[in-house]
Amino acid sequence: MLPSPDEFKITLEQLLPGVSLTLDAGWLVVAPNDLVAVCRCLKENERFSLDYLANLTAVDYPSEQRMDLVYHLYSMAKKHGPVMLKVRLPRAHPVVASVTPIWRGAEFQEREVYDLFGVTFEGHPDLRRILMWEGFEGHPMRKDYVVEDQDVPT
Amino acid sequence: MAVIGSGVLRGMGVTFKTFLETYPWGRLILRTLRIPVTNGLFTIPYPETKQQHPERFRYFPFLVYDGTPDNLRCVACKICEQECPPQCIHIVMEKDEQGRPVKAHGRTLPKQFDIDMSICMSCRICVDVCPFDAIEMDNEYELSASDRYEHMIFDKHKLLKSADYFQKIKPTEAATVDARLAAKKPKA
Amino acid sequence: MSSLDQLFVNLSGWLLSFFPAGARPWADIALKIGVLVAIAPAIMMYLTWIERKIIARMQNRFGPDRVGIYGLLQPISDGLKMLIKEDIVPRGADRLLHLAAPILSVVPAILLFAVLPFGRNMIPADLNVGLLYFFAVSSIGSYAIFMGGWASRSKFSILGAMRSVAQIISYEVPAILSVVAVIMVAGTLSTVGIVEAQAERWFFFTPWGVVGGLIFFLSGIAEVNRTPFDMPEAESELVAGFHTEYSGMKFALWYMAEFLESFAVCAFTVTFFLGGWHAPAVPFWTLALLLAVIVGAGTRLAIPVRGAGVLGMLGAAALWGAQPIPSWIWFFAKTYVLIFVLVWLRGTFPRLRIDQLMGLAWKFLLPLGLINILAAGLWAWFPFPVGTAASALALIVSAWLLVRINNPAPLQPRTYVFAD
Amino acid sequence: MELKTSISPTIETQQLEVNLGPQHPSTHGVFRMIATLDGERIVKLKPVMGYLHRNHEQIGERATYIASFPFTDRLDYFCAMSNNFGLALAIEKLGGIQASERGEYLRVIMAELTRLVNHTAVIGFLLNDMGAFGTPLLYAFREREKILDLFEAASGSRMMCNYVRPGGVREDVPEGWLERAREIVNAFPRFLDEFEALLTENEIVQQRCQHVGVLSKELAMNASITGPMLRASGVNYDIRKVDGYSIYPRFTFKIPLGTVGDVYDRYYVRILEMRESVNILQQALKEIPDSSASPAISPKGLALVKAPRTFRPPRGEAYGRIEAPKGELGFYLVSDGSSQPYRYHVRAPSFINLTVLEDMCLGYKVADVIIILGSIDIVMGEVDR
Repeated sequence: MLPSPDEFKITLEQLLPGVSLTLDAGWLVVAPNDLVAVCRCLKENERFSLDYLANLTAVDYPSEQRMDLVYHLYSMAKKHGPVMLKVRLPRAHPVVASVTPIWRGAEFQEREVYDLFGVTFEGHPDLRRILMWEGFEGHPMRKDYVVEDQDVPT
Repeated sequence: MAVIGSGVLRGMGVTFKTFLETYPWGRLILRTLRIPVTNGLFTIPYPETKQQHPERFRYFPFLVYDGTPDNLRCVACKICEQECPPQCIHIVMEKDEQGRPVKAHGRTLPKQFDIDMSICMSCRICVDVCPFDAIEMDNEYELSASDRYEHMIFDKHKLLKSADYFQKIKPTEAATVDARLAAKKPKA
Repeated sequence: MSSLDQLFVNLSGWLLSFFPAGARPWADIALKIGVLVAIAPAIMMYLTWIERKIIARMQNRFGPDRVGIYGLLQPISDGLKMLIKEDIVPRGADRLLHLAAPILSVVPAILLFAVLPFGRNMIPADLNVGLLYFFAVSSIGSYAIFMGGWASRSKFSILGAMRSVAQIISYEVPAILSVVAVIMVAGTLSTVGIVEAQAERWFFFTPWGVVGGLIFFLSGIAEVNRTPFDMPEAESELVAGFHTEYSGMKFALWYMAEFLESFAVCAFTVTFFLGGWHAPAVPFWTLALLLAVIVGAGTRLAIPVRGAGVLGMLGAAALWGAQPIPSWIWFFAKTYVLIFVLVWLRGTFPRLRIDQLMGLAWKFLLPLGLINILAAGLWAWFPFPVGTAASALALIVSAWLLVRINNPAPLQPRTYVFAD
Repeated sequence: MELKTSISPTIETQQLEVNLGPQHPSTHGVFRMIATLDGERIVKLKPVMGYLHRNHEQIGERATYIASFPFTDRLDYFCAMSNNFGLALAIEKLGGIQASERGEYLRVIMAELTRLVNHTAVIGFLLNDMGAFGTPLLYAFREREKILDLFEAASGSRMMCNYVRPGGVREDVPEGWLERAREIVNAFPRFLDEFEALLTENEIVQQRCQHVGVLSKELAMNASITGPMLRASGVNYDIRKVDGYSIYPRFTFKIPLGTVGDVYDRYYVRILEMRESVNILQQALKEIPDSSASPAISPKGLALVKAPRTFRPPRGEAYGRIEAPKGELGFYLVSDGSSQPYRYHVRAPSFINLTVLEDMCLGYKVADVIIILGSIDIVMGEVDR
């Protein structure tokens, strides 16, 4: 069955020297620059074999000037439950490595996060806006994105 | 492996059976050949015969009044305006010059109660949250209008309908609402 | 021959008698052209009505019944709508070709009716090369389609036009081969001659006739771009194929051409294989008696229904015994049965992909057509029992072999695992 | 974007770039594919989406938990009931609400009826894309209408049901509804047999669908494909069995898996899934507790329906997911203690299933692209959110 989060933390830190993981209420918080290493290990490691990235999205915290990337990982082979990864990024200039080379399913979800939140993913095969049209500026899902109401008489 | 053409022919058999089923003489032939007749004509000529909607069919809301139109149940508490997901209800409470709410039949009442029917998606949340059972869902769906702004914004007078109209279109629902009101009556 | 059978022949004779002797042949031609050009749109309009009603009934719905009783005036209102519709020509289109294409597609469709034997000596132009004329005229249609597709300068139209030319050309070959067998047996190219040759035995009731008839009918459907071969105007992929950029009366002309040609295909299949205007070998009144017996014996039916049924059938038998059904009614009856089959196919099947379509024509129908000629030869050469058996055997073996060789998308049944 | 011109010794041909959509008769909504064709063969295919983007997630953040229920009907407008079910499960996980027994049964019945509604519509549209002039679609819609009448009788609207709530269902079903439901469910297998007689053995359908748009098992798992598409490639992953949410573990049903993973398998796995859903429905309709035994909605849920503002879930996050007819439909809710979600994200199956559209279409013809897209079964409301 699914090992507990702190078991993950211990095994991951053994397998990948120099990786720092913290636990936050069942979430594994990973530093941005060793995200790819952790994800690759989670996928290839025989005991975890988390080969299915169910959900990838971002949460915007303007008050703490940070933006969280949320990863829900499952295993289709072993059919065990969610492992939740979190990556904290600075809100001003959020950049992180893309996990599309590891899970192809992340391709569209990362493009959506780029489009709506403005997080740039290095190494993404085709990072373009997916929902908005090309000439659109701004990122609609950020908390501080306010569109002035057209038909309010100014 | 079945003969190459058999799948195609069986497919044609299904359509021919459906073709026969729609005609009375066709059904006669099928019955004599002991082929089960499942469903014949399914569509109805709309303006002549109208489809029978079940009782809970909901389209746009309406305000309920008991007896005379000015004795409406709504007290302009604006809970529905707050809870309406697409925010399409606009209420202004009846006030006198000094700004004090005017009471009729012991209750405050709305001076203006507009629902923009082109935005309302008849989701019935206003009916769920209304503590006074003042608003109910109608099942009148032939409401086409030529102009979006004048005709589609229903004002108070257009929305008001009597309680026995509500009794007529939705008997079981009206029964539960009346029971609840009766239970509340002695207290008020 | 009874008067009813020669009704139209006597009628035209009486009409021509008003003209002076010198102008009579010209009047005859003018009368025939007038009749054809009047009948063709009527046939087309009521074909659309028939198709919409039958397909509607196959889909549990009524079909048009608003305009006129049972929707009989619907085709007229459609025609009126087409007249009123604005005729849009795309900006980049080549205006002249865009106008010429639909006309060029309707003209051969009407010309085909010239050699069609509607009834006993009721044929507009009795050419002794009627069959050659039929194939020559029907191949002009592919020019018109490509001209239409090319002239509207839209990517979808070009794709549709290219597909249609490839399809029509590759389906003319099996059509001609299947008719070669008919020519060999009937010994003449004239359509009247072919119908006379089927006096005592329709070609369809011979082994090579069945296969030839099916090949001709399938190739005819493909040439007319109707389901399951309607690739050129595949709505789901190419929006509307070669006539995407047409509207108004021009689109109606495309529509008329398609329906007239599909009527012509059914009519010529009846002429070549189903005995033209011949009544079935079994006299019809015996069939009526047979029906009377069946209805009488029908135990499940209510007594009055059975009684009425039997009486009706007996009356019909007596009538038809004395006055046999006229030949042109037989021709139209058989043609409309085939049209029902055409519409039935359209109501049931999805369309074939373009390469499977081509594969079917070149790799299956063409060799089968050649072998069919051999089978017809065997049938004609050897006396009755041996000839028929030999040709039937040859055809069945070759058909099975062809299916085995072509091996269409390996059709072994699929296994599905049921996991818990 | 230069178009390679393949110069064969004899003819010089140029590739053709065609826009399939957004106004196109068979793209299941406003969806555009920029296809580069070499003759009829697809060389490159870029999907373009976003024409129906309403920023559903921001609307969810500015509304109470209950007010976003009618908007979930509009996500995948073919399966309103199972969308509501997904959001209800996520809110129950977030707010710790326990649904009533009868409410659970009613929700499972509605979800499985939605699966029938969705799969019939999908197969009907797939055949329509293949060129069948509406007949299979109208047979499918005839059966679908009977089930939609059931939804209308229970929830008040055929497609925009807004019926499931955290804790159960908004109102109990009217009396006589369960008998009618049993009747329709028992008559459904006969319709399926007739539908299969028309389609499964049909040589034209087999020729058009077999070995077209093959999706390998590894690519499907790696590209987070879920739903019938994944199972048609042979991966045994059905969230009803894996998570065992709601009361699905009480029912015995099988998961059909394909072997080749082409359009034909996706079509046939959906038909087998419909038979399994009928199986579940028959069991659920038999075991449903009487309304006197357990209410249709738990008291906590009822309070939430009556006064949505009073529901303030504790700070925290929850990711609820269900097996929607199209795949895994997930709702990710972040609560900051107020009555409105801080972050409301929908994991839409159609959106992610489109990732492999290009991989499946390369090398096939234009006619195949349309039916491959049809077999993926996307609904633009869910793709663009």
